[in-house]
Amino acid sequence: MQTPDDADLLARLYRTLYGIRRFEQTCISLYRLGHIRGYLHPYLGEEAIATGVCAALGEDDYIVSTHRGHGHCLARGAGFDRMLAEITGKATGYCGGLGGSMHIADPDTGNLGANGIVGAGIPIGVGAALGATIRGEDRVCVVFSSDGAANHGTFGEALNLAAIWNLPLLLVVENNQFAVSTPVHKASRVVDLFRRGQGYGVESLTIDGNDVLEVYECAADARRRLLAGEGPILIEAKTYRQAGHHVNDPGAYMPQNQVEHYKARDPLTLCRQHLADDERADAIETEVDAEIEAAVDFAHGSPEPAVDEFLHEYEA
Amino acid sequence: MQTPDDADLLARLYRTLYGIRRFEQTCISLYRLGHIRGYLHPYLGEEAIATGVCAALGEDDYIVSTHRGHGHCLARGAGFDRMLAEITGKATGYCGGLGGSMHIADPDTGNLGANGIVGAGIPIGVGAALGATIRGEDRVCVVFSSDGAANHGTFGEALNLAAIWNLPLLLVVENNQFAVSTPVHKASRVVDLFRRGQGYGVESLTIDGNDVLEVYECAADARRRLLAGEGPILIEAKTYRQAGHHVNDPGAYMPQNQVEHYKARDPLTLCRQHLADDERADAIETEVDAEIEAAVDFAHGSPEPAVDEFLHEYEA
Amino acid sequence: MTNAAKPNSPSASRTLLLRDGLNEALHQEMARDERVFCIGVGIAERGGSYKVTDGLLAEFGPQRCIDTPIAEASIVGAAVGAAITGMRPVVEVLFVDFTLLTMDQVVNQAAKYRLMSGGARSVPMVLRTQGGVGDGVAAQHSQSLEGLFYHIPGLKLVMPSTPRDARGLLLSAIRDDDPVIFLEHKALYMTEGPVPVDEEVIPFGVADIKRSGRDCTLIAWSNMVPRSLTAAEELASAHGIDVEVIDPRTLVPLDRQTILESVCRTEHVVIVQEAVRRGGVAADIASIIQADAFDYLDAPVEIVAGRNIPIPYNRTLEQACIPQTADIVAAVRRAVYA
Amino acid sequence: MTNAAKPNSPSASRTLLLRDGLNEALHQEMARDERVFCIGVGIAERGGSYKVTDGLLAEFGPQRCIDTPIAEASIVGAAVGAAITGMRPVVEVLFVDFTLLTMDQVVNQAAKYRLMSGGARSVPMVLRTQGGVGDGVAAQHSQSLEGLFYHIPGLKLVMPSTPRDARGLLLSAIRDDDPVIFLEHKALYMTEGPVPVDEEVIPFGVADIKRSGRDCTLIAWSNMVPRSLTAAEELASAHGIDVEVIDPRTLVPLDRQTILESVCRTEHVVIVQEAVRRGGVAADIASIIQADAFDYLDAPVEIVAGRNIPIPYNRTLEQACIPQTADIVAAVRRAVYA
Ligand SMILES: Cc1ncc(C[n+]2csc(CCOP(=O)(O)OP(=O)(O)O)c2C)c(N)n1
Ligand SMILES: Cc1ncc(C[n+]2csc(CCOP(=O)(O)OP(=O)(O)O)c2C)c(N)n1
Ligand SMILES: [Mg+2]
Ligand SMILES: [Mg+2]
Repeated sequence: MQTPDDADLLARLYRTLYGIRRFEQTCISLYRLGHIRGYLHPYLGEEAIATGVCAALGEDDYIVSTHRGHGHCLARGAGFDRMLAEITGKATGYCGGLGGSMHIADPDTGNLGANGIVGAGIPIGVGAALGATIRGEDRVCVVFSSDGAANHGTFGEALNLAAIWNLPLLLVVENNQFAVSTPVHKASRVVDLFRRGQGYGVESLTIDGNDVLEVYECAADARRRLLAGEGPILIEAKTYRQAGHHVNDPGAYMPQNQVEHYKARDPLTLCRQHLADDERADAIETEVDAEIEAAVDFAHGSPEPAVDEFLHEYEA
Repeated sequence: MQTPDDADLLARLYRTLYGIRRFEQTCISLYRLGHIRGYLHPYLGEEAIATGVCAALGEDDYIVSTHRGHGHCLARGAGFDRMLAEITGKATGYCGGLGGSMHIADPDTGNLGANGIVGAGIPIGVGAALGATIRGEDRVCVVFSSDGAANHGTFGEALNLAAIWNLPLLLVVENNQFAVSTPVHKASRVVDLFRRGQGYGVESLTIDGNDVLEVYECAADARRRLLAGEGPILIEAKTYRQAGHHVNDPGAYMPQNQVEHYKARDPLTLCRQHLADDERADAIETEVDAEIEAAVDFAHGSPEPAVDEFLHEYEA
Repeated sequence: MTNAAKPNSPSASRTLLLRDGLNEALHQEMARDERVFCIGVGIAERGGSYKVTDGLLAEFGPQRCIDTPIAEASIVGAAVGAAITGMRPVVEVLFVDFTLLTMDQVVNQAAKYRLMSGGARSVPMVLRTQGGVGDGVAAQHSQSLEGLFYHIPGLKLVMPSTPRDARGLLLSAIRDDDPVIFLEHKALYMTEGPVPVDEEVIPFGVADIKRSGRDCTLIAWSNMVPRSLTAAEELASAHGIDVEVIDPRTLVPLDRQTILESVCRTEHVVIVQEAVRRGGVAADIASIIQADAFDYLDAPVEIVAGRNIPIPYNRTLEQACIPQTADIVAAVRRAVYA
Repeated sequence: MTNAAKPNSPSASRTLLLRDGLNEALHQEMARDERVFCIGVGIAERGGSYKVTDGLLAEFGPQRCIDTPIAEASIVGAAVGAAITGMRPVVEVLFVDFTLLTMDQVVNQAAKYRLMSGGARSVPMVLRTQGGVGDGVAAQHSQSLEGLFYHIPGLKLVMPSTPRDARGLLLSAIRDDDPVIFLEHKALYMTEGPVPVDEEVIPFGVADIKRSGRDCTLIAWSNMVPRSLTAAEELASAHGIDVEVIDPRTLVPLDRQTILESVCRTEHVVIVQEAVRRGGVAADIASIIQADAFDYLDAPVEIVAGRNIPIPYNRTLEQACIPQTADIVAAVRRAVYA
């Protein structure tokens, strides 16, 4: 049976899930209209991971994001307005329009930034956790990462550093089962990537990344253990993209049966089932829709960064 | 009971073991006399690994060596004379005096070279194994590597490539329990480094690296399986240096009890015990001593490389 | 009018996209020499992000057209290992920005192996990669890093600007016994141009005069070639300045002779590069010209280059960071009227 | 005679080894600012291969003087992560050759983070490393790679030649809010020289005139400074040529003003670098001088540099690859008598 507290939590989680979903859809539309340039990697279908993990974090915690990073930023507290402003290259964006989709950082919410280099964020997160440890602070650092990154040198290197230094690092491997079009089983003999962590002596587990409650509970538990000084934890969250790799990829290589399997386990649907309160869920959606509409207006109405100021600031 | 064949094998192994031992001692003397410059990382105490592994190889196989590489080269068939000439910078050396101790390569014996960059040889070996596979040849590639390299990004990256491509790669991790002065347990939570391989789905085992027979048998078995197409194998060979990290390192950080434990398990002593024929062993030593003496003369008598020719050949 | 690719001046040609010229070279070399194979992230089943390796998997099979996990350092390392054991790998690193992950293998291994082995073996590897500003791909996907490779002895460095050059130089690159960095530009893949039907192997170290002129020597490569040609037309029509545009095509080896001959004729030089100004190839070429043609120079060598700033996402700022046609026009006028 | 480090011209000084000057700066900054910590392979228990970090572990404990496994890319990455979250890491990479393993973190992350984050955060990290030809350490341990870092916007680049400069510049580097590549030379650690007793923070972008002269401006840094000073004495005594030796000390930012003022006075320039000639920093400085002092130059800017070859092991060949005193003397004579 669900307590009012549970319901509030679920409602909060659903707000985030839905916010990410609508935000990504909005980005795709804006991209098609030519308001967004460069790369755009939607987080569609994977929303439960960022949502569940970030809901379990404390205010001081750090996160490190990826090239598929909008969901992490939003779940960590970024506003739709400055996010959209950034992605459309406006001066009011989180990075003043200089970073764009792949480089959103918002240090005020402990969000150390997305990254265009697969795997590069892992050691950066290790460093944030190391700094917190040196300063004797009770913070953890979550590094969002991916199945593709698990094959990259930084994965083993950085996880090992976190292990020997016993750092409060939560490495979340978003195993969406593809790196662009490469399925995990072609990139690794071991498809359950949490097993990689074990070779480094790191507590490692695998969970259903589409069930936001499971993610939340697992992350909350991990965080408690990190703060207790037990050293790093790796969580492999299995999930699936509900879209191609980037906005222009139709994803034709994704097997139809898998697509359907995961559509049926849509994170939003699962969360609505947990919440079991359609009225409340619908109300949330209406509110979020309005927020995102306002954010689009904000982004459109925002000025471009000024060339002179830019050159003055950055030219060395 | 020992057959004549066994005895011949053991005698062969002992010849190599003793050759490496005396060669390294000779290098240290020559270094102290100023005939060798740069870095010199003796293989003292670890001779059984290169000896056992290389004795199990076929003529066409490749090896990739490390910064502590003299033993690999000699076991693979390099001559004392051209080795010493190289290490003393002479034109008659394997690399014409251009490479030195850390860069000896002898492609004629399938020795693709030592390497001054810890970990860099692993992907190079993967490439050699890949090429052989593309060409459909029955060759394996042995990569000698180290406990330090196991923490390097190339280790996981390259092992994973070998695994998914099912390559005939034997990765030998020479776990001498130190990277310079850093003991393995400070660099890895998992001190039995073969466990690293398991996270990549690679058949991995650990052996006594001081017992040349165990090494030989294990390598011979691995080679059979590689040629049968079973994919890469990782062998962790536990051993210990009978010297500091390099010629000028007294190794004061090495715990006395460990030093003594491994001295008692000296690879040459163990092999002599297996051979159980002191007369034969002594005769081998006498022969080898003479060869090395001749090699020293050869190196001393060899000319330096000519500057003009060098510039003409290499200046672009 | 081109003067360099003349040796076997082929009769017939057709119009190809630059990416298709590259693709043709790969097909041809893989058919000709079974030691050649292609390897990289997403190059086989997808045919590469820019379709340069399209069709190779179908024609040559998965053993010679190999998809890899995201492990650039080790992929390049594997190419090095294959190269020193008799293969001729063509490894693709999707962005030149990612080659920064592979610098140990490129610089410490590939570039030095010939020397370190006393000449016993070479590393006949081609590293194909792609750089430059595209359409908003921001700081980590927009760099022009030829300056790094240029500075490393043991590497050759190719930067084609036309489909014909791209095909002909890639043929040479694959046949070369040393490691070659073959640096494409993301904005040029869809460039159309004539490519001879017959095989045309364009030798390294031979610059191409993309436009002859009397008043000023303009040296440019890669995507700055078309931009310089546009500037040259404007300079001719609006200012009566006749610019000679030289495309070195290979930066290592560099065709100093063609450059210096032109400089001695025109007595004015502008060098255009997209890469940032500080420490780039343009500065090096300028240093050569001021040394070797000191007495001929009427004015300092002008360099038009990217600003010393990482590339920002916003379009206006992005474009402000790299040379535009107007910048080139202004620099030529400065040089000529100095 | 030095003209630059004058601001707080300290009274007393003592003789220190360069490595001890660096060590003093580290001790001092770690004591002054608890955000500063040191990290690297073998820096704590062993005190570093060149003893630069000696004693830090004893004084500041294992949390602020951290030994690491051999994982350079991730160690630099960890330093970046610590730097953007409020720490001031000083990371040591034992050889500049090994920084090639870290180029993604240095170039794609550290150098670009300030811009990519829209100025929200900077990366106050110092990467200490060490390069140059030593005593037979061969191709993978002898490179001079300042040219690579010099070309990357977002990095500062320091190359001290004396104990005093080393200490004073390391203090500035640690206090700087941007990533600083602090490039030492293996042959200089045992160089002795006076170091003021008092704290002396030497600002970036201020060249030091190591020797004043009238006839020729000689620009050199790192280990080429003592060699150039030797050459200058020989030129004075044997050839009556009075050379001014300028040590930029920081290559980024570069003190153009001091260089150009000198050039306008002497009208002859020689630049000496140990790094290979092609695409190096010397070429860039030459390109600046020929542009900004064109009318003052009596002769082309002469560059004395390493040959475009990886460094071989054999001593004679090794030395033939880098500038010797005689090469510098000859170049100055060429420049002055041109
Ligand atoms: C080091 C590096 N190599 C290649 C790329 C190009 N690339 C961008 S995303 C991607 C696939 C990443 O797959 P995965 O790591 O599983 O993350 P996902 O996109 O599935 O979230 C690739 C290859 C890159 N950005 N960085
Ligand atoms: C990438 C890299 N980092 C650091 C070094 C410096 N170094 C040379 S040998 C060595 C220790 C290597 O230890 P290990 O890998 O265990 O091999 P061992 O010396 O014990 O045989 C180090 C740190 C190097 N050569 N390469
Ligand atoms: Mg994925
Ligand atoms: Mg070891």
